[in-house]
Amino acid sequence: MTAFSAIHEEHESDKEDFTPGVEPQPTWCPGCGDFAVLKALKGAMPELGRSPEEVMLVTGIGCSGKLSSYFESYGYHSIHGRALPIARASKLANPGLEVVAAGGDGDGYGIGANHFMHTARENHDMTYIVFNNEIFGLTKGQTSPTSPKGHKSKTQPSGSAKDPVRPLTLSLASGASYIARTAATNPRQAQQIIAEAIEHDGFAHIDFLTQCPTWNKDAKEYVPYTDVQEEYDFDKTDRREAADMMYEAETKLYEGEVLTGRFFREENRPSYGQEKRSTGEMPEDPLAERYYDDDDGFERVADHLIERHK
Amino acid sequence: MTAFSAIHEEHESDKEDFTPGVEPQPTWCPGCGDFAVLKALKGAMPELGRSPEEVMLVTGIGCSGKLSSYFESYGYHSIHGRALPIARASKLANPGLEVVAAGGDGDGYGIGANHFMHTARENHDMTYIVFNNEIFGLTKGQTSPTSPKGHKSKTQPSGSAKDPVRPLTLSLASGASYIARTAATNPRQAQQIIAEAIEHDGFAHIDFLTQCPTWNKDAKEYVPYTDVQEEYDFDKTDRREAADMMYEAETKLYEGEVLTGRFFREENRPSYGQEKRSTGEMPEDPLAERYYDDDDGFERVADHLIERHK
Amino acid sequence: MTGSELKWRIAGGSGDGIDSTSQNFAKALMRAGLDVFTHRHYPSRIRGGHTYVEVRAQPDDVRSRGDGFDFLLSLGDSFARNPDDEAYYGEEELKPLYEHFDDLNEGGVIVYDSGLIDDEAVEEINLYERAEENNWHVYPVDLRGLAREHGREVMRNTAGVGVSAALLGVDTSYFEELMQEVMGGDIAEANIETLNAAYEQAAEFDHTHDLEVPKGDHDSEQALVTGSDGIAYAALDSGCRFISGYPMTPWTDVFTIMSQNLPHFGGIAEQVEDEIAAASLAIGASHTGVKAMSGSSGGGFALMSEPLGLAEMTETPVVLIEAMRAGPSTGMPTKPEQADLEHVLYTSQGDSCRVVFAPGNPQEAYEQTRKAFEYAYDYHIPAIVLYDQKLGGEMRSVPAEFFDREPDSDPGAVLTEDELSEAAHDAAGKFKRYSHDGEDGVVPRSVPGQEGGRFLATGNESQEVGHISEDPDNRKHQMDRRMEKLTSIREDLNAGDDSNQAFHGPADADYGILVWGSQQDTVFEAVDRLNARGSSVKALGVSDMMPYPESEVTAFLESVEECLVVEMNATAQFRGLTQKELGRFGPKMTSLLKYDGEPFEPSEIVEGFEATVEETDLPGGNMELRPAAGD
Amino acid sequence: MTGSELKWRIAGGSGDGIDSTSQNFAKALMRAGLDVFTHRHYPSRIRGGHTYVEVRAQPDDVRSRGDGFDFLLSLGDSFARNPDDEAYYGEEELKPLYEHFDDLNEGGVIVYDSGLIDDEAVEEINLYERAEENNWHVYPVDLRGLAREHGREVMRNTAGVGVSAALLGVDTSYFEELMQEVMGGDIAEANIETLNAAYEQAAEFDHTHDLEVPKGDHDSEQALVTGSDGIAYAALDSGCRFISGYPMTPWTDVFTIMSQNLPHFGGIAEQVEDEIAAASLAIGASHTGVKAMSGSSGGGFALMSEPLGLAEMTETPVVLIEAMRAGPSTGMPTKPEQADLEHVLYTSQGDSCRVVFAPGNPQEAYEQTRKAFEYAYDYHIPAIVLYDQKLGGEMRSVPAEFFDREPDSDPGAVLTEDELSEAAHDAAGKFKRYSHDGEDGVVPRSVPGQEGGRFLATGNESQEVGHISEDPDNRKHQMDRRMEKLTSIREDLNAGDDSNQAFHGPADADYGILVWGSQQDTVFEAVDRLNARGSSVKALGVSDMMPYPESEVTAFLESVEECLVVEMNATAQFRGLTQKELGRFGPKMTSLLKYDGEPFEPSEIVEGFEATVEETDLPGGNMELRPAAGD
Ligand SMILES: Cc1ncc(C[n+]2csc(CCOP(=O)(O)OP(=O)(O)O)c2C)c(N)n1
Ligand SMILES: Cc1ncc(C[n+]2csc(CCOP(=O)(O)OP(=O)(O)O)c2C)c(N)n1
Ligand code: SF4
Ligand code: SF4
Ligand SMILES: [Mg+2]
Ligand SMILES: [Mg+2]
Repeated sequence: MTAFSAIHEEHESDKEDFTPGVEPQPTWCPGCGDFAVLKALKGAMPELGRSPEEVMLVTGIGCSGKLSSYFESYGYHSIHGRALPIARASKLANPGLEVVAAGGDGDGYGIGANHFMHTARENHDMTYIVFNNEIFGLTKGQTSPTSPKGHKSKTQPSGSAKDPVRPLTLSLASGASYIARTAATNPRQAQQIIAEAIEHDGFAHIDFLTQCPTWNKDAKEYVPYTDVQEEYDFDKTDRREAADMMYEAETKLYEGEVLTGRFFREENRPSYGQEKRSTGEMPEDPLAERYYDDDDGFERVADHLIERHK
Repeated sequence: MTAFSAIHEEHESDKEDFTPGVEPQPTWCPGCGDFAVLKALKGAMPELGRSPEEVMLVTGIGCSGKLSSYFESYGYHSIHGRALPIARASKLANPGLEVVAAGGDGDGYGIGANHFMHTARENHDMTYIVFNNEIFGLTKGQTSPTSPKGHKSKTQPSGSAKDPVRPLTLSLASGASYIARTAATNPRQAQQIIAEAIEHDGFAHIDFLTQCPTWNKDAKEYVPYTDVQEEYDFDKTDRREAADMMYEAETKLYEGEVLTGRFFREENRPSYGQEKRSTGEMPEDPLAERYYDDDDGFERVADHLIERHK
Repeated sequence: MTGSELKWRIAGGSGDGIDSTSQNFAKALMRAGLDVFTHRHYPSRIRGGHTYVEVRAQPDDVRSRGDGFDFLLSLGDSFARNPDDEAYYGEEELKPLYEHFDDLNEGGVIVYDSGLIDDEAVEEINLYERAEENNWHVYPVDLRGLAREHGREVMRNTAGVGVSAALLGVDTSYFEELMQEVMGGDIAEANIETLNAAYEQAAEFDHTHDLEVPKGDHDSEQALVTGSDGIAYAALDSGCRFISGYPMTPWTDVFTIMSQNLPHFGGIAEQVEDEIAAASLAIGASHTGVKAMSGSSGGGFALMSEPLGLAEMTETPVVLIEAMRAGPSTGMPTKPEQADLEHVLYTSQGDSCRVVFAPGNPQEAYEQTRKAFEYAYDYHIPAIVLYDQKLGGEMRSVPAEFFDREPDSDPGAVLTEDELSEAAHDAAGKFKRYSHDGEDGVVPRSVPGQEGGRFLATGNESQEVGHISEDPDNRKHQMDRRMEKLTSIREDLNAGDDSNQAFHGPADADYGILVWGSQQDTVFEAVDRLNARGSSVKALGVSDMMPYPESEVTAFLESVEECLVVEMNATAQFRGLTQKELGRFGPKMTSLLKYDGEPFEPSEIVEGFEATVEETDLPGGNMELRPAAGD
Repeated sequence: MTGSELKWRIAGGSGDGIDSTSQNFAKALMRAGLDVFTHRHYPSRIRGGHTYVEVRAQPDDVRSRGDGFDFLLSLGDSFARNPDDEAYYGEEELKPLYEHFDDLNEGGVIVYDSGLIDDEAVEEINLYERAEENNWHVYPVDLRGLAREHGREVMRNTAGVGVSAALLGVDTSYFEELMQEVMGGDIAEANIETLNAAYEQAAEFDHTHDLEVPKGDHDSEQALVTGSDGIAYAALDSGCRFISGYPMTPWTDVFTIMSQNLPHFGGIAEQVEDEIAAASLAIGASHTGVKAMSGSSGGGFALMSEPLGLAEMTETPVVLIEAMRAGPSTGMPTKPEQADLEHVLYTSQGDSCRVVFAPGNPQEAYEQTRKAFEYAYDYHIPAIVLYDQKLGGEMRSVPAEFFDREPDSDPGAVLTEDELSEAAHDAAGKFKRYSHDGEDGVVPRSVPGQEGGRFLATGNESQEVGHISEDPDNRKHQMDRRMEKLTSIREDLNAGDDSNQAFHGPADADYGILVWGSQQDTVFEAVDRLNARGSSVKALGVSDMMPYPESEVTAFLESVEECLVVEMNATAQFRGLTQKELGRFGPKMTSLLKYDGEPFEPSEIVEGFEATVEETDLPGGNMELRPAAGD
């Protein structure tokens, strides 16, 4: 018998199981793209047979960070930019959990980008959703790392002098093994991509375009979207072709053309957990279970280490 | 008359001008690759007609960080990972200075990688030299972000489970406009590349392979080196070809083949200062000079801002 | 209810224009000759969610929001109902009405938008029952209808102002003027039409209340400013021409004011990737000769901990701003608290060597920020201005001439190239920027690009030209020299005739109240009331947190029998600091604490004083009395 | 010079094998029946640079490095001459000889490697002149030659040990045994040969000194451990199976011990990108049910400030280690200091709610780290173990049976799934993990993956199931509940019969010394000397920094006329904490401070005591007396 019976059971769940009761209701603004992420995630989980209590959803701070308040599961609403290191450790501590991290473009590509880079490099088996609204939503509309060059805001009254980051390219350069972009305006694709990302055994990064009608963009600015799988001929398992496709998608976004879809997938790369187990630096069984399994005797320093000090 | 007469003068300087007196002598270990960076930098500066007092050298913490102790100029030996934001501000404050930042692979690609990414993206006009010895030198030999997978150290006794970062690829993805790799074993190329990087108007990144005989690699592991300009046919001004070349160089390094040279150069991209001046958010004249110019009357809040509060 | 003051409150959803409307309302009353004060309450949320602003107006010297309020203009929350099917906000729409019942004074007035809030809803919350109990006067007005008819739906707030003006006897010309200034064109026209239509409609009402706006007259022109304005304007007048930052509530206000104005003042503002970078850039710019600042709140300032220590060690001048909000961690981001004091005093490894001022109102914010720049640049030390969401956001009328100041372009203790050529250098020609014999601990510095000034700045301990040194004697010298700055700054502060500490009340009073930061003026108001009722109390508002004003506080504490220490946190941090610094007086001090996100009202201070000195019970609420130490 | 103790010092360049040699020397003396203690001195540099280790040995109870030393084995610095033409280190090669002249006691012995240091050099530094003045006995030995002949050049250190053994009368069999255990094979053979050759050569010398190793006998087998061992082993025995970290001196020692052993103990060690991540991972792992730790030094711990506050607010148990070194900023990375106390107590915005222990020796390090885990996991609170470079690195002999302990696999206040099914949930089935009515402030938690346990952890203020709340009453409840933990922990600590505070000296002494952390045992040694000379002194070594041991310290201070407070920092942080916590006793306390990177020697404490109580002058050195507060 396991101490964590929510894990690895077969579950019959539905969207409603992932919806909290009457409170709290999402406080996002009318028309906010964040609703679409919530919906897609709620849709993907039952599709994959997951139950709320085997999901660990870690979010950062921002409008996006409130996702964990409105999604019913174990949730961790952390601090700005630090969702990934917390999520990563949860996966190491109990690999049976379905770990999802989420946050904004400021959270993930700005203050938290170093963790993004290193988590991707290590290929932790988890899903990372970045709500990319090209703006700091919660702090009232300042330029974000994905804001277009020339974007005017309260803190850049004459327009941003910075080229925006290229999140897909960066993700590929860092080592993510699944990379996709979807948009709030494309709910079907969004749900499919989230499901795929969760199923992927490695670090799956989704750049999710979420309009912010209050400070930045309307939903209509993310339509029409083009599905790169349909309109372009490229092999998403080929790193080079993927890189070209990403570069184009990133450039076109600021020209008003919205390219979404799967950009990269590397199947055979072992996840960090696999790598670490193969070096012998991670136990085969979930570490968390040891504490709740009465039979597990813990090693004693006196038995193993004192001898060498004598 | 300027308050900063070391700047923009024609200078006749030589290597010795960039060498401190008897003290302090470099405390690097015998055979350390760091000596080569010092030598190359000392060689490049007089070649470019720079004098010690117009150079602002900002370093991080590590064996590498001690560069500013042994190079005679205005120096700032900052904290681990933060050389770039300090250097960036110096350039904004006084664009007449020749700003060089330097640090280790841990400093720049580990703890400080977020600043690396954003400084590259913004294309600040400065040179950034990363002493890449694939190890944490100063703290006594722990795995660094560029240590090969499987690398054993005191903190990864069974070998690192992590794929190393790809510093050139990352630099390109982030937006650096000059990217090169050189090696301590190749002093002529090193000096030329440093000179070029300094001359480049934008963010120039040099990944400098510096063996650490004490904890990691011997000089002989960085020979023979191949100059990619000589042995490969690629256009370093073409982003795609550059990307392929970088990928190959990064991969080969861990297979024992050392590819060095110029990997990427984008000439026409305006530097951050130019961009920022063009939006009107940066003064035309060096900001620092205002404080030392008696004629410069400073604006009064009473004259410009109080009216709107009445 | 007298004509001596008015406390008007406008409530609605975030996004309903509460801020701008209240600002205009306050300005209009200010122009009409009154002293005004505003209090803002808002949730950490962008649209919807209950928010309100209160405007208090008196003929003179308004020091706090006061207790309760008299007039509610409730717009309801027009964003409460989210069209997206994933969200539905129960009765949130009514919050801007019923959430105010507890604070509305007897005899108060309620105006609500009956275009948004229907009769059924009103019944649900027992509005009329409550009104009868409390002798409130309720005026439902279809503000939405009025706005739609005369302007646009969003002008509901303007319609509300028109109704308020009519019911309170305020001349609408002030509002018209303001609308023309602020909006201009068609929008101003439409607003003015809506304003007047609403005024006229309300003028027809049967006025059952006896509330009206007081009359006042100013000696000189007033300006309506916040604490954030005070800080930012002082920075600009101090010659600060570089700011680097990252947004965070409530620090964002200062950052925004600076970012918007610096380009016109010939300076540079940088929004960067995080707060570590923000502090580091400010240090880099300052090192390079520019007067620079950065700042943040909560977790953002926590990230500055390491660079702050670097500035201390390299003796790089820098001014940092810390805007407190309720913690720990993300806490309650839009609520005030005074719980970052110890964090700001001590964060970063090693012995602290920094200046920390905590101003008590917008004028002090200006004065002390100017001093922060002076000390930072004269002494090569980080200087921090510590304030909170309350002081940062509340607006006050201040004589406009207060800001008639000279700017300060002096970069502080810097040598010219001529002076450098005379200065001490080592054998290799390196400048002894960290010479052992500084005056008052200070060695005037050089700036990169100057001939003859090169040196090494390092976060390591260093010898005179900056080379790393672990020699014990050098270490002792350098530590002592750096720490000496604090002693010298304390002497300077004591020598000046404009102490940062504010004293209030009769000098020979028996009892004392110690207070700091944003709660100061509320305490002063309470002191007046207490003395008026026969108590013998005085107060000292302390702003110098480091170096601590030992002699002033000692004299104050020695002169009283017992002392209440008022602050907004749970662990009595300022009382602790006082005990730490003075090593005694613990048995004389009792703390009155509040940490529920709401600042003290003057009446709460009065109650706290009674509970302590007169040993009555604390009458409920969320206050906490922490007894004297050593008892 | 008596046979009651030996203070042997080996000096050379970094890289000359000083560490391993001294460790073997200490172990050999320990096995020979002596209590041993080592003191390490090293520069922040990898190769070359003067470094030394001192070994003090006594028949029993060695508490500190003592004053000065008796026997110098100087290897010279073989890395001093760098072959690269860019570097040449003047006379650095001689530092391991002449830098020790000041500390070598009268009648002491010097052995130096005449293979490396020639006669000319010896003349330059006036060795023989100094020797005559101080009655030193100098033995030049060609250690290099010996090593070359009998082993390899790097075995110079072994040759030095052989000479030391001969001159001090130590049986070489202990060394041989150790070499076989540690090195094995050919290397051991070559070393043993070198050892014996050197021994024999020195045995022939004309012994002019009267120094010899004391004799001792242990009741039980001893283990030679550092403070870092104490901390790491306690973590392992506490069931900690997860560490995340980033290297930083001196914290690296604990991190390394854990990283090397965790895989064998079935756990996980992660070296990550920075300290923000390090702390965050530990929090994530702990939240997920594992006992986890992280830690750092100086700037690395500063970067943990924000995650630390997150742990306080989300009530995630976590143990953090802070290893102090001389600050501010990078400071002197390899030197001890006690100047991070306030930083560790208060960093991170909002009121602090954490446990902080500062152990005084390796045994206390073990005990208190175990308590840190207990309190962290029972109370859902971050617990910090604060120590310094001195305690972390110095080795001491401890009875091996001290470590005969049971491991603790208990994850603390966690509910099982069965218990969860009975626990309080909200209407939607969310577990009230932050229920208002916790016992002693604690609500037992659930762990992700458990059926029936889902909740939201958030850095915002939250209501019972974790949803964000800004309601003032909820806020007050939650703050009070969280802060209550500290009160309860204090009660638990007081109730236990193994106080973390250590008392030393006669209970009825007239004078007191307060001390904390690594200086404790040095003070205890000084107390013995003072009482032996007729003074009436006792000492209290305080370890509980938060929650503060108010009653114990109050009782101590009340019982003495005057009290010296000894600490290694410039601002008297612990004295300040005591004044803050107690609100009085300032006039009784005088600080004795040192912050030059060198720990106190017992004689310095004696001098400081005399200067304070007997009002003599402080005899030079780098100590500072800070007078009583309120004087
Ligand atoms: C360390 C820190 N710095 C700053 C903030 C303030 N802050 C909260 S959210 C946010 C940015 C929000 O932008 P983004 O991450 O894109 O999320 P969005 O609101 O757009 O979803 C900022 C700067 C913070 N909470 N913590
Ligand atoms: C915030 C912080 N964390 C850790 C350290 C300790 N530290 C100093 S240098 C260093 C890494 C050195 O590696 P690298 O940057 O590659 O430089 P190298 O010594 O190899 O040149 C570390 C971890 C520090 N000084 N500051
Ligand atoms: S501010 Fe923008 S991102 Fe935030 S909730 Fe509103 S629409 Fe969404
Ligand atoms: S440790 Fe390595 S990097 Fe550092 S000085 Fe020695 S050889 Fe160079
Ligand atoms: Mg965003
Ligand atoms: Mg390195």
